[in-house]
Amino acid sequence: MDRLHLSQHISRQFNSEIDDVRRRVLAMGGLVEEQIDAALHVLIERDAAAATAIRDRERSINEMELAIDERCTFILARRQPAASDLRLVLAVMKMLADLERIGDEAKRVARMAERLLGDEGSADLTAALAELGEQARGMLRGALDAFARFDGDLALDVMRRDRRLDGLYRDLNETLVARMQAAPERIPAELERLWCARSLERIGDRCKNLCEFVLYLVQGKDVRHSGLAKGE
Amino acid sequence: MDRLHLSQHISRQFNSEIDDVRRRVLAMGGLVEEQIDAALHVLIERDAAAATAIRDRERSINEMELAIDERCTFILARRQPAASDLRLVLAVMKMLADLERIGDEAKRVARMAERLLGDEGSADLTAALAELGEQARGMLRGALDAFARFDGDLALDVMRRDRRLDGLYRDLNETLVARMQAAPERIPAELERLWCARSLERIGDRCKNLCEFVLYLVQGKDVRHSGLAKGE
Amino acid sequence: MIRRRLDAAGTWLLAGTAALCIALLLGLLLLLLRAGLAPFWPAPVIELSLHDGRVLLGEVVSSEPDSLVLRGSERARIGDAYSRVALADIAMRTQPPDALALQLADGRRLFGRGDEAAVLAGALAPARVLEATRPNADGPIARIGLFARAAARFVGTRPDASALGGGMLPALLGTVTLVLLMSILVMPLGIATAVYLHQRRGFLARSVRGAVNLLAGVPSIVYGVLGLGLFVHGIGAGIDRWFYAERLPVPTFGSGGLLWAALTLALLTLPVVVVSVEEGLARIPAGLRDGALALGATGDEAVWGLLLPAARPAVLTGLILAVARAAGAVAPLMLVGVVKLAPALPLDGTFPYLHPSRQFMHLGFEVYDAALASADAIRGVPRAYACALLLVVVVVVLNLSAILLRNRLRERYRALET
Amino acid sequence: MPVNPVTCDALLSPDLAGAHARARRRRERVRRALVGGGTALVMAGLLAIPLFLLAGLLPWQGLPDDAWQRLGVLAAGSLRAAAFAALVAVPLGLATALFTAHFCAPRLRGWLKPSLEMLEALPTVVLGLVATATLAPWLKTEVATLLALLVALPAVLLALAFAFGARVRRAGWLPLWLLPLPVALVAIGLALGARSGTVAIAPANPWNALVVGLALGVAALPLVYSVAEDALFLVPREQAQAAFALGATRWQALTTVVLPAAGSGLVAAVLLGVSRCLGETMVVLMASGNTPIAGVDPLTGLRAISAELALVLPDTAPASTTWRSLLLAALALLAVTALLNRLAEAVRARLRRRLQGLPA
Amino acid sequence: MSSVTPELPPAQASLRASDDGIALRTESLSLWYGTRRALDAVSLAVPARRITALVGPSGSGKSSLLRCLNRLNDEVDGCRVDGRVWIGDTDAYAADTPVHELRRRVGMVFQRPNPFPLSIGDNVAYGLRLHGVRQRRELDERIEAALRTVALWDEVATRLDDSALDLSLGQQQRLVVARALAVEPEILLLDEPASALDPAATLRFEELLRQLAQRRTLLLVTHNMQQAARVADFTAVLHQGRLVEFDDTDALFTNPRQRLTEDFITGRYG
Amino acid sequence: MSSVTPELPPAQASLRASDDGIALRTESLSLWYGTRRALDAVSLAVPARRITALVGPSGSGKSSLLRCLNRLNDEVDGCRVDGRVWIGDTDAYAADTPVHELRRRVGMVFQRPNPFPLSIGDNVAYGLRLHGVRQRRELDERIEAALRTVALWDEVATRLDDSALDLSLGQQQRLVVARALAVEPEILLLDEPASALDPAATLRFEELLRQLAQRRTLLLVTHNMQQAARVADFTAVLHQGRLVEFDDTDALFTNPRQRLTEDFITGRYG
Ligand SMILES: Nc1ncnc2c1ncn2[C@@H]1O[C@H](COP(=O)(O)OP(=O)(O)OP(=O)(O)O)[C@@H](O)[C@H]1O
Ligand SMILES: Nc1ncnc2c1ncn2[C@@H]1O[C@H](COP(=O)(O)OP(=O)(O)OP(=O)(O)O)[C@@H](O)[C@H]1O
Ligand SMILES: [Mg+2]
Ligand SMILES: [Mg+2]
Ligand SMILES: O=P([O-])([O-])[O-]
Repeated sequence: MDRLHLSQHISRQFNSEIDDVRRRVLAMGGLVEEQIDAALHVLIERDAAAATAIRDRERSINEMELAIDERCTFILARRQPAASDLRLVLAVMKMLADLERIGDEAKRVARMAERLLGDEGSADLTAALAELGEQARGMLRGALDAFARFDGDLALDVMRRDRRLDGLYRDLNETLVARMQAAPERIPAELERLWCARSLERIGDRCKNLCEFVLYLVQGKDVRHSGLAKGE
Repeated sequence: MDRLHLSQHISRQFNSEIDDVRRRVLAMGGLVEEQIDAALHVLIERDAAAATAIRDRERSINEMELAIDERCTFILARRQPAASDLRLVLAVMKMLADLERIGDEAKRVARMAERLLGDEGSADLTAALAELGEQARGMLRGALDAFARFDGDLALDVMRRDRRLDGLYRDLNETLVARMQAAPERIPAELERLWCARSLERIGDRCKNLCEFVLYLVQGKDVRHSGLAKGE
Repeated sequence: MIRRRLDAAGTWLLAGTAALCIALLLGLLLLLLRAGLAPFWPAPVIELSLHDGRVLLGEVVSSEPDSLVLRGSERARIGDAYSRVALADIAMRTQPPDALALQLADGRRLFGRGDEAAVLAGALAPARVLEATRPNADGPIARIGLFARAAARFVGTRPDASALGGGMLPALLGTVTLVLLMSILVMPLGIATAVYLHQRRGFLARSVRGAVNLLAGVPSIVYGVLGLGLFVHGIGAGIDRWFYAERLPVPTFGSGGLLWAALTLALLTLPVVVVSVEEGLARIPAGLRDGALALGATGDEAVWGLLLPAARPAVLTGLILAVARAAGAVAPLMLVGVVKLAPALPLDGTFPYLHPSRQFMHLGFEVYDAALASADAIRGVPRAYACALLLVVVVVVLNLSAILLRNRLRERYRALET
Repeated sequence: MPVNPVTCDALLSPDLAGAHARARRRRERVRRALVGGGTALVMAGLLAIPLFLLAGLLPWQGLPDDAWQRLGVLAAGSLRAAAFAALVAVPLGLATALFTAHFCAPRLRGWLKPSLEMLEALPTVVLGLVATATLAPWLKTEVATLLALLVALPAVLLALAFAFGARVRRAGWLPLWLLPLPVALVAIGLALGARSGTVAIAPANPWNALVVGLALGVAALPLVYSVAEDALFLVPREQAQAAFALGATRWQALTTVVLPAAGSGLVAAVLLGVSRCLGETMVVLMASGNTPIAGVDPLTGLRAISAELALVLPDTAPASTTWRSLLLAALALLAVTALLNRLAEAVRARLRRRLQGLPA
Repeated sequence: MSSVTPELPPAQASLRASDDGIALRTESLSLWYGTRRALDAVSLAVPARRITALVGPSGSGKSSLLRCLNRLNDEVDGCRVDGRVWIGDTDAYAADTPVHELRRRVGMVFQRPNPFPLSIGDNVAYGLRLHGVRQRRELDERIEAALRTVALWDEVATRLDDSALDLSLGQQQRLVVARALAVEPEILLLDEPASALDPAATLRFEELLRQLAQRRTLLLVTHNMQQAARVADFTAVLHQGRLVEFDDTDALFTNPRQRLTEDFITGRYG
Repeated sequence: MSSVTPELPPAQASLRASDDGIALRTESLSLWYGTRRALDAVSLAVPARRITALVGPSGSGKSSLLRCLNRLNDEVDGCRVDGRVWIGDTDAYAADTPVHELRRRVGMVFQRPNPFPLSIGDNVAYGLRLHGVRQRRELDERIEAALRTVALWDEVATRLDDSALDLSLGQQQRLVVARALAVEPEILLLDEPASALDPAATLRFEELLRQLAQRRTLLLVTHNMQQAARVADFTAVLHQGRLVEFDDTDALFTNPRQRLTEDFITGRYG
């Protein structure tokens, strides 16, 4: 799909540069997704094996961020992109930061999940965290899909899902505070869970950001801070 | 100071556009600083009066972010900047996100500080939080100075200070967890303090980001993820 | 407003002058056509009855407000039967349908009515009768036929002995041969010189260019002087002494002839050719030469393989100018070998076909001669106009063919000139 | 396309490549020889002219006593003919050139210019014929008519221009509209002359300087015209466009931009025209009467250097005194015309340099 | 091509609404060379005291449109114009509009610098003299003012009597602008005025244009997208004689409304 | 100006170290026109099978440098060259180097398309014939191959006998490239080859250059910074006859090492 006619430049090299950037972003997105998966795996399945893989992946994500950002800079310096080309490059440059932070949050979740390995918690809690994680991962997938297809409607859809994630987080937050008050000795563990929940919620927020950039890229409208209203 | 000779273009309009962006970023930085001040005021002096001002300021910060970002986009589209001009524009675009988030964190601090108004806490705690806030504000001021003067050394200096901030935060964190465990009924309040501390710590992180971009702008080196080592 | 009007006045003056030039051009053309073709048109035979009872038969050759000149039957020799008649003396003027006009081979014209004419012919004309016509009786078609025959005779036959009648074939051939010979001589030399000037910058090149420019506008008569003094009296006499000593004192190359005339004209037209070709070469964008050199061509290969072909329009322009100048130059020929009546053609069927030492006839000189030195002025002027028209036709044909060719080439190379 | 690292020459067998290179060098040498030889021949021929004339004259004392005086009379004749011719050719040629270069509709210019240049190819002997056989007899009675025409034509034109000029925006086809004017005026003049029946001004000699001037003027007209037109047309169109864009009328653009730029070209045209008239032979030979009369009267005959050469030289014995005095005349003619040409060439070269610096 | 909407683009519509800000307007202007149509119902409103760039592929009719506006096309054989051109309140093609006065109000600068072969001073004075300024004092003042405006005064003040042809290309183009400015036109038309200049001179020339736009309306034809982006406040895109889009340059270069525009500015055609 | 370091920039030093990748090298090449120095000790190593752009202000000696490389400056009166030029292993200025063979190996394309006034086919065949290819079959094959390389074959296959002057400017410039390629040069010098083309033709021409660079070494002089940025792998900056900087184009345009370079590419001079 090439709604923006990105591969129709007279310069084939420009086409391939643009395409390369796009593919790399998707590849990076894939890695970040894997990162979330792995973190959730640690959190839910309580499997510590994934931890080193996560650290390696974190490094490649960082490298990819820098590499793609550099590419984009070179495109800006050498191609003088305008209109949709320019929006693509700028959107990518901004998305990179968010993607990388999503990866960071995932890593953080994994780190805390590791610390929680010894703690039994409750099935309810785990389920709630899993639900939260599932939602967040779904949003990321949606955002990446929207980017891959330059699909503004899908992006809007994903943005709408953030509210649900926030709701889940708030509920979990209350539960956790209640649990802390009920059993002060478990405060460190519940705090870890709280941080996990918060990270997952942040992932949702950042996915919303990603979608905002997709909207900008597709429609040329900057919808940041004005929320869904302007995007629709 | 114009180490990058930003005002020596043949095109005066370009000069003024670049200068305008720079001044606006500094103005936005000033607002963000005020935002932190105000938040600390609420937190430390327990003065609720600042709250609405904070909300207004938050709105103008958001608007400024969008406006500056748009300006930068126009510069990219119309001026085909290269070399230091390009780096400036890109650095600014990335700094904007961080600045805005610093503002957000400050607002968050203020919100939580409001909630803490009824809570007496302890003088120690308040002092620790104040210290944290002071450090964070200092880092922001330093980052903005580094940007204003395109001073890479100053930026490195600021980045080094982040470690101290992290230490303060860790200490406070432990204190707070201990306090929660000691008095479970105060968990919500201490949690709010914890969030505050974390926000202030995040502000420090983001100031470090700002400095990274200043380094990129001044030296053309991307030091993200490689820490101080590469910048020096 | 007054400014506008002054502007308009200036513009209109220029436009009026241009109109005058156009009128002049057209007038000249019409005059040439009319006066040049009139001699071939069969004139009516007129019978005049005068008040004093005389009856005159003949052709009107000129008419003035109060009199006319009539040519009657030329009995003894050509030009002996003109009479001026005052209009006042004429009682009656008729065109008898049975009037007969005879054209004799020696140029005389005889007129008679009915049988009288035949008698006249028998008695007065031992010479061959070329043509017998009844101009008054002929219809327009027949007149056109007569006209065409007369014109063809003029172009296709030799003049008669008196030079007052007969055709102009030798002059036509002489003119064309001369121009062609001149072109063959001048073009290679002119092109070689132009190429030399194009390639060289040194002192020698500067002096050649100086000489060419200096002599570009020198009058043709001066070249004639050179031709006579140097070619005829100098070189020609020399050749005679060395190679044709047996024939002396009759000169072979030592008197004016076709070769010397062609050489003189070649010299005369050289500057034109050189300047035109060199300008053509210079106008070709430098990129062409650079392009050839960058492919590994030598300078000479670039010039001969590319620049000169691209300059063909300019070469042809040079040829056109040369031909125009040469075909019109009569004065120098008067010094180097043109004659009123040449015994032999310069180009004929006997080996070596082209006889460069022979004297030759030339249309231009015939014009001059018929107009000013004719034994019979009344025949001379129309004959001069006929020659002039023929000459102009020759020049125009030579020019037009070259111009058409050049325009075709120009079309091909036009993109080069932007 | 497969890149072949082998050179083209080596694509042929080695000896073939060598043969090719040798053939190339041989062709080069042949061409050089041809060009050098041709140029040498040309140079020899051109130098021969002045050298021959000078050599023929060298023992100066052999000149007859009256040679200089005769030369004076002849030169006066040549000058008089040239002067009257210039009076005809210069105004007509320059004005027409100005018109075609600056006002003319491209289509009209497209045939008017070549037609006038064809006139250049018209053999002068034909003009001589027209002068002697048609013009001279007519002028015997109609000098006054000619003068009247000379006054009437511009007068009527100016009157028309003031009346209608401002209303005609483009003058591109104007000459064709005005074409009937000279024709009608000539017809009127002739009719009036015929009616009056008297000869107002009678020339002393039917073959006189006036006739020569008119015919010679027509002979020189195309040269003057085409040199001037070329110079004017060399001025970049953008120059005139710029003037229009500032609000100039066409006439203003002509006088303020085009003329200053091409002025020297017009001067060159005049010089070349005069030089041409000085050396012209056939017209003066046929229409001047060839009477050696000095003076400035247009209605008396004259005898010019060129005519003298054409008439006398063929029957003169080489190296005789007459021969030598004729060579002197030829040399004088050569010197004067060469000087004029040189001058014109210098002026034109300056013009070309200037216009080349001119942005187009 | 066929997807181009013929109606006036919205930005233009809003410009038309308030006439104060409009220096020049064409109303469905069409132009033919013989039978060949070079402009097709172009309706364009050019904002006053701004730089409007006219861009489009080669042969799209940019120069033709420009030359309509000061009626320089009157000089072209076989050129026919239909529709209206308003210069301020004047109908440029009305029968009673004096074309020379019109051309004074609408100056023009061409692709290659074309100073007259006169002195520097006389070049600037040319238009003034045409329009009747004769007094030496006034001429001198105006020459100086015009040359100062184009920032050439300091360079040529001491050699006003030297030939204008001795100046560098960049200086010549400034001089030509000064010549056009001397008669105080309201509008300046520029047909690829920088295409003969080298990059540095081009930037300096663009800087001059920006300054002129503080007081005058500029309409700039350019081949060079980047140039339009750099200097123009508004940009109009022509394609095959039609006006495809007109917009604020910022918007046009980041988010054009028409596919044709986008393809053109991003190098996607063919 | 005086701050320019005369030593070889680091990027060049590394290129020199391994000679395999170098198609052409100059060693402190200086050039004078009469007494006027146009090049000042330029040492440049041009990587093989890459596009190297040569940029710099007007009059900085770009064209002069280019014309040294195939000794086209031999034709200029009063031009003197000092230093060395290596084309592969050949010393271009050695006494025994056959200049015509050298020029075959180093093709050149000029600013304005300069097709010969011959047919399209003969244009391409010109160089081949010069260098002794005579057989019709071989000529035809090579003509086709060259025209295919420049993507012109499909457009002109049916009219090889038409005049080359009838092609559009863009096509002409391609034809000229084909003509240069037909004799299979190792190196192609291009002196502002797109400056006569319109934007679309320019982009297409640049695309062609990218393709050629897969197999050949290209050295491209351009006025147009953006063009260098778009097509060049490496960029060399000249200033007043000196080599100021040579670097990877990416690096040069985002983070140049020399102040002069920075000023030049960002439009800050004077
Ligand atoms: N004087 C003329 N006579 C006939 N056709 C013309 C004339 N001038 C221009 N044209 C045609 O009109 C069309 C528009 O030309 P115009 O010069 O306005 O285009 P342009 O956009 O300025 O192109 P460019 O960018 O090449 O200058 C073109 O197809 C051109 O061929
Ligand atoms: N044939 C020549 N004779 C004398 N000086 C010359 C010649 N060619 C160039 N020059 C001078 O040498 C210097 C370098 O010229 P060159 O043409 O190489 O510069 P360039 O960088 O190609 O400039 P441009 O970008 O204008 O083409 C200039 O100062 C120029 O004036
Ligand atoms: Mg145009
Ligand atoms: Mg150059
Ligand atoms: O000099 P003429 O043209 O009369 O031979």
